[in-house]
Amino acid sequence: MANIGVNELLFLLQGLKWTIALAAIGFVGGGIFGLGVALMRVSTHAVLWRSGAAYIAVFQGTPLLMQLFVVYYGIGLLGVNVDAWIAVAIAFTLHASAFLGEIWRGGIQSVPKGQTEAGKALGLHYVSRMKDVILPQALKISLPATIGFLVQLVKGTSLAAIVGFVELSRAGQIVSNQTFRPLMVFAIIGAIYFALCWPLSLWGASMERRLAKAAR
Amino acid sequence: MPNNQSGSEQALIALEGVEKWYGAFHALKNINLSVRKGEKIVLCGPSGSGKSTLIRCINRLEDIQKGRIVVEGVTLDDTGKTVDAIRREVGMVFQSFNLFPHMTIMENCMLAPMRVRAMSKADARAVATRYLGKVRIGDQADKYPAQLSGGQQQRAAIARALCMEPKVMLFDEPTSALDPEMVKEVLDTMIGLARDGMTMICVTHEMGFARQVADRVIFMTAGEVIEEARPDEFFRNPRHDRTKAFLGEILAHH
Amino acid sequence: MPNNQSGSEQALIALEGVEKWYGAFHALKNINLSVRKGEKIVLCGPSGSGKSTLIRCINRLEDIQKGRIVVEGVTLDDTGKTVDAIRREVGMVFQSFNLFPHMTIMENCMLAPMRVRAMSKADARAVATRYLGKVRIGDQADKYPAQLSGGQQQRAAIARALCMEPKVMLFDEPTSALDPEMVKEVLDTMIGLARDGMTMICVTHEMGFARQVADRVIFMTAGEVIEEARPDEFFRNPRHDRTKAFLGEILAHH
Amino acid sequence: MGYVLDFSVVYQRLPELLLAALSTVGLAVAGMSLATLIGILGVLTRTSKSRILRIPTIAFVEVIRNTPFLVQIFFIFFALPQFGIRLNPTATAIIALAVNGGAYAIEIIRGGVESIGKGQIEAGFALGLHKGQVFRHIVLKPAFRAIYPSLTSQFIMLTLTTSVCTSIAAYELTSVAQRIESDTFRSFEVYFSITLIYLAISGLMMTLFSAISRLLFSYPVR
Amino acid sequence: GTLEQAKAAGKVVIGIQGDNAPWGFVNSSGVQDGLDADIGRAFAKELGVEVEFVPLAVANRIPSLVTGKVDVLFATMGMTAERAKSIQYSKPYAGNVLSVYGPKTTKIADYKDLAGLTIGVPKSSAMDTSITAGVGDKATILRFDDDAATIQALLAGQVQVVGGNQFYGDRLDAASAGTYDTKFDLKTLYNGAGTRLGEKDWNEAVNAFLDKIMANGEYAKIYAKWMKREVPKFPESMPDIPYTVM
Ligand SMILES: Nc1ncnc2c1ncn2[C@@H]1O[C@H](COP(=O)(O)OP(=O)(O)OP(=O)(O)O)[C@@H](O)[C@H]1O
Ligand SMILES: Nc1ncnc2c1ncn2[C@@H]1O[C@H](COP(=O)(O)OP(=O)(O)OP(=O)(O)O)[C@@H](O)[C@H]1O
Ligand SMILES: [Mg+2]
Ligand SMILES: [Mg+2]
Repeated sequence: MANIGVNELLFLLQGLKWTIALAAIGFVGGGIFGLGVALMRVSTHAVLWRSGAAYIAVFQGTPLLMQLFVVYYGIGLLGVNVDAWIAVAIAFTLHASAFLGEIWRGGIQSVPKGQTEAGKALGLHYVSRMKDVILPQALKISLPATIGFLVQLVKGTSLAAIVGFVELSRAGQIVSNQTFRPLMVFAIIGAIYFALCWPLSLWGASMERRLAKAAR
Repeated sequence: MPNNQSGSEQALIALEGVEKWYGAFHALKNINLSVRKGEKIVLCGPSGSGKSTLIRCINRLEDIQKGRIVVEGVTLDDTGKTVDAIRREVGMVFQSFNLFPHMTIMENCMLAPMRVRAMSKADARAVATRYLGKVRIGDQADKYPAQLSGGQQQRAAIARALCMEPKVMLFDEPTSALDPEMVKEVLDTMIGLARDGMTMICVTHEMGFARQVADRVIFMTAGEVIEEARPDEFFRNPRHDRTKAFLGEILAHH
Repeated sequence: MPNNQSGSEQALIALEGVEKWYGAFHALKNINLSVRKGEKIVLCGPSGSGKSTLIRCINRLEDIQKGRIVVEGVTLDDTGKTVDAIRREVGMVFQSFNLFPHMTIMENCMLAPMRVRAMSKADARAVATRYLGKVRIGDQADKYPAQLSGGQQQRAAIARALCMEPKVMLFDEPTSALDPEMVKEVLDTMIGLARDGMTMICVTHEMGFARQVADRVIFMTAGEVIEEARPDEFFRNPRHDRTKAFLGEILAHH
Repeated sequence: MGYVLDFSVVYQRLPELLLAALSTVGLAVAGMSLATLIGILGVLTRTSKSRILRIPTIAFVEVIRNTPFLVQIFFIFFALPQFGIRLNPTATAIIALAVNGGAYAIEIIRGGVESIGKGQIEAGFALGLHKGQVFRHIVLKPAFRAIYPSLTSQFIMLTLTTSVCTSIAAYELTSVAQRIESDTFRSFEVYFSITLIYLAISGLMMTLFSAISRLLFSYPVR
Repeated sequence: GTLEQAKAAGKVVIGIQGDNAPWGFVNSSGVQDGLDADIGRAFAKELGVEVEFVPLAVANRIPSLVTGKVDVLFATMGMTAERAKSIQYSKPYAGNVLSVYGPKTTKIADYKDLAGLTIGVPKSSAMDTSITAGVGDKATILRFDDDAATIQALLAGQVQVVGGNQFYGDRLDAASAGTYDTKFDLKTLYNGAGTRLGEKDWNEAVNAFLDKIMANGEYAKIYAKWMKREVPKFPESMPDIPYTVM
């Protein structure tokens, strides 16, 4: 029965490395596909926005843990061997894109209709209208919510333990089961997460204030 | 009203038997209108009569259910191609400006020329500078819309539309969001444009403006055009009772 | 301008040496004003001259840094009690209506009588019905604000203020958000109120209205009252150059 | 692969799973209701002029939002007894969910409150209403309408978060599923099934949320 | 893959618990350690291949085996008839005396004394199964994620007794010397290695390996190192739990 010493702390920091890598994967994948989902959701094409809505309902409505499980082991059951990294990338992308898609849909829809109309009246085609006019404004509006989600995603990476990643939380559990000091271990883990997430939250809040000031 | 104008000048815009429904609501009823190059039309009528709807149909911000809209020989149909072609030739100025808040005035003006006309940055800047000068806000080019007064914003919106060098300009109550003192500067800008020979369709209740520049005043009510006349005639001798009542009220408390 | 009126009628509202700063910006400069019961004051002046600020100070939506405001004998100080007392006696109608979107017109009107005057539901409904009828939108009582036209909304806002049966009504450009046809119905409603003897302070640029009902017209610029006169005198013979210039522009393009 | 899916195990113990699902719904609903309450009260203290109210609220929100739920629930269950507060797993779960959801709710609802036009509040004051009355009658409903979508999706997340409560031995869907799994080693069958049950629960919640929205927020706006 | 494939690749992939000392755990240098790890290493040596450990949690042991992500499980898997329907057990290779632990001051001698108490157990454990069967709904059973949480619950007073394995006594003493003791034994649970149902090659290889190390004394050394106890006597057969593929 070990005590919590330097070794244990280093072990936790090893976990932290994975936590950050996993969050980054989720955010990049979720960002790219989330944009697609958001655009589907604001499309005037019924088939597109219905599929967008169904996508969001399914992947917001099931626990991330189960998504990871199904992607990693469920597909494995079909005889396809999925690499843990790929499983994590897929599951986090599904999860994050559903949430980001919904957040960004809100952002896009809160850009006044007049902006789209002005773009159209100037002859701008769809891509330019989205890229130059709507998305920059939508992103600004949804930035605080986006950062809020990123923080939740950082914490959500703990679930990747199910496919074998020894990230921060799992490392904590392992240390806790060696030292039998779960309270102390989880207090340390909480502090590490806080140190990771708080700057993000602060950045989001300052962004929110800047936006509030910019809007007259 | 098939196109039986003097013939020397072809109609730049022609609406033939246009009908528009919003769901069950009949918003435009058998609209026939033809506008020659250089002509200035003022559109007025009570609230909800379909003025905005009409001009929004011309550049296809609304679709129509029946009839035909032809702009410079191109008939608007459901293909993106004709819509694009027409929007390139038709500029529009909204009541609420609709400037892009995240771009400076200069960037607002350069965007469409660069993206739609594939102009180089330098060329787009030159064009923008010219038109911003024309509406006399050249010195505001590097500000953001929120830093401008209402009148300046509206003039920037006019410049932005002009940068596409459209054949026609559509104005939808361009002064009604402005306070009394700012109305004048925008009207002056529009009068300047009219003098330069721009073809214009303008929804407005500024009767002084109508008197001064309009070739024709068109009065709508309940989705129909019920009166169409030269301004002097229109003000002096309106034919319909509805027009008389409306004019009475508009002129009364001024 | 200490209260040297004929004396038979005490001042209902008195402002004495009022000064107001927004940070470093001096928004109101030495304002002295006294309004007798039943008097109708029209306040005008260029944008940013402090008209809104002035009437907002009267019911303490803004605080003042110097001077004194007395309403019905109560001197506004920093205690909640005098603020409450005064707000009960002073109704206000905003330019942008500010109806509560989640309540029907009836509920909008009943809220304050029930919560502030502790009226029963039935009594509040009776009062609301009476005033909604008075502004001639009794039939709209069960609609939500968004379902009404601008003119109707503005009249609902007037009715809502009247339901508190205030001694004074403050109007802040109550018609400027309306389209030309709706202006008339709101002005008619206000003229009706004026005839019933309501004490009113009204910020407006509707000069027809000023001519018709105002006892006094007050002209502000840059935070100061620079002219104060009976309407006929004010329009016929403005003393200050600034007033002349302003009147010139306001009346020009109408 | 030789593995043959056999859902009969799950089917036999479906009543157990459904009962646990009910408990999950119960935890979620209780958590959400309290979270909403915390959210509303928290907004008042968060936007209060008094620093004594405002600073602790901000600290509360930041600590909760930036630490994992697992840590929070561990703290309540294992550490609070040292201070003489001993709560059973169900109570712990509900309080942890309420606290976690409440911190998010405070920030979300604050966004809604701040989106209410100044004119609305001034109109309330001009009618003679007090601050509390203005908040209660004028601000609250439109504020909720404005942020309803973000609040409800946060609540869907909260519903799924109930599964973490299994770590303090609370009775809910995931814990029962894990028991069935350990009895039978039928992991796939059990996890596939509870994924569907969770999907059904969140689908139900979303339906309920939109019904509530139709009921409360159906007034027209422009 | 098959045994042949593993030999050809020169590597056997062994699933093992990551946080269950002293059976299988990752030590603070990040290396897999414990009884299961040593036996796993010996198994690989026997096959003449490298070993690769995959540290698993309770929830993904079976999925990892079934989907072929590991070849064999040495993952502290208590042998029960119900579970034997889903995986192929080998012969038992470890024993585990399960007991009820509680404060010295409470007198508990058997299941009926547990009535009315709040009992903590690690979930998915045989203690859970035994106690649940033994007291039914006469007591409140709280099922925790792991041993650490179970023990913490007892220390925090959230439960009155716990069902634990043979190491709980040491741990409780370390945390609070002289406060807790063993109340009564529930049963002895035997652990077997797990392989996929129907795969004769792996099962036979494991059984042959176990026979060999038990005969040559290597096993006893490993057992003594981690369990600090006598090697128990393993049953020759258990009802409904076949040791071999039939
Ligand atoms: N999207 C829509 N759906 C249904 N009805 C609509 C829609 N847009 C406009 N309408 C209705 O069509 C009619 C004409 O509207 P339009 O905006 O063209 O009027 P307008 O003449 O421009 O009025 P105003 O002077 O108030 O701007 C109105 O009665 C309006 O209620
Ligand atoms: N909250 C504020 N902070 C700083 N300056 C302010 C604030 N509110 C108003 N002002 C300034 O005070 C001056 C008077 O404003 P006020 O709104 O009273 O003008 P107004 O006469 O009502 O103008 P308008 O006709 O445009 O409504 C303006 O110059 C304005 O910029
Ligand atoms: Mg219009
Ligand atoms: Mg004002």
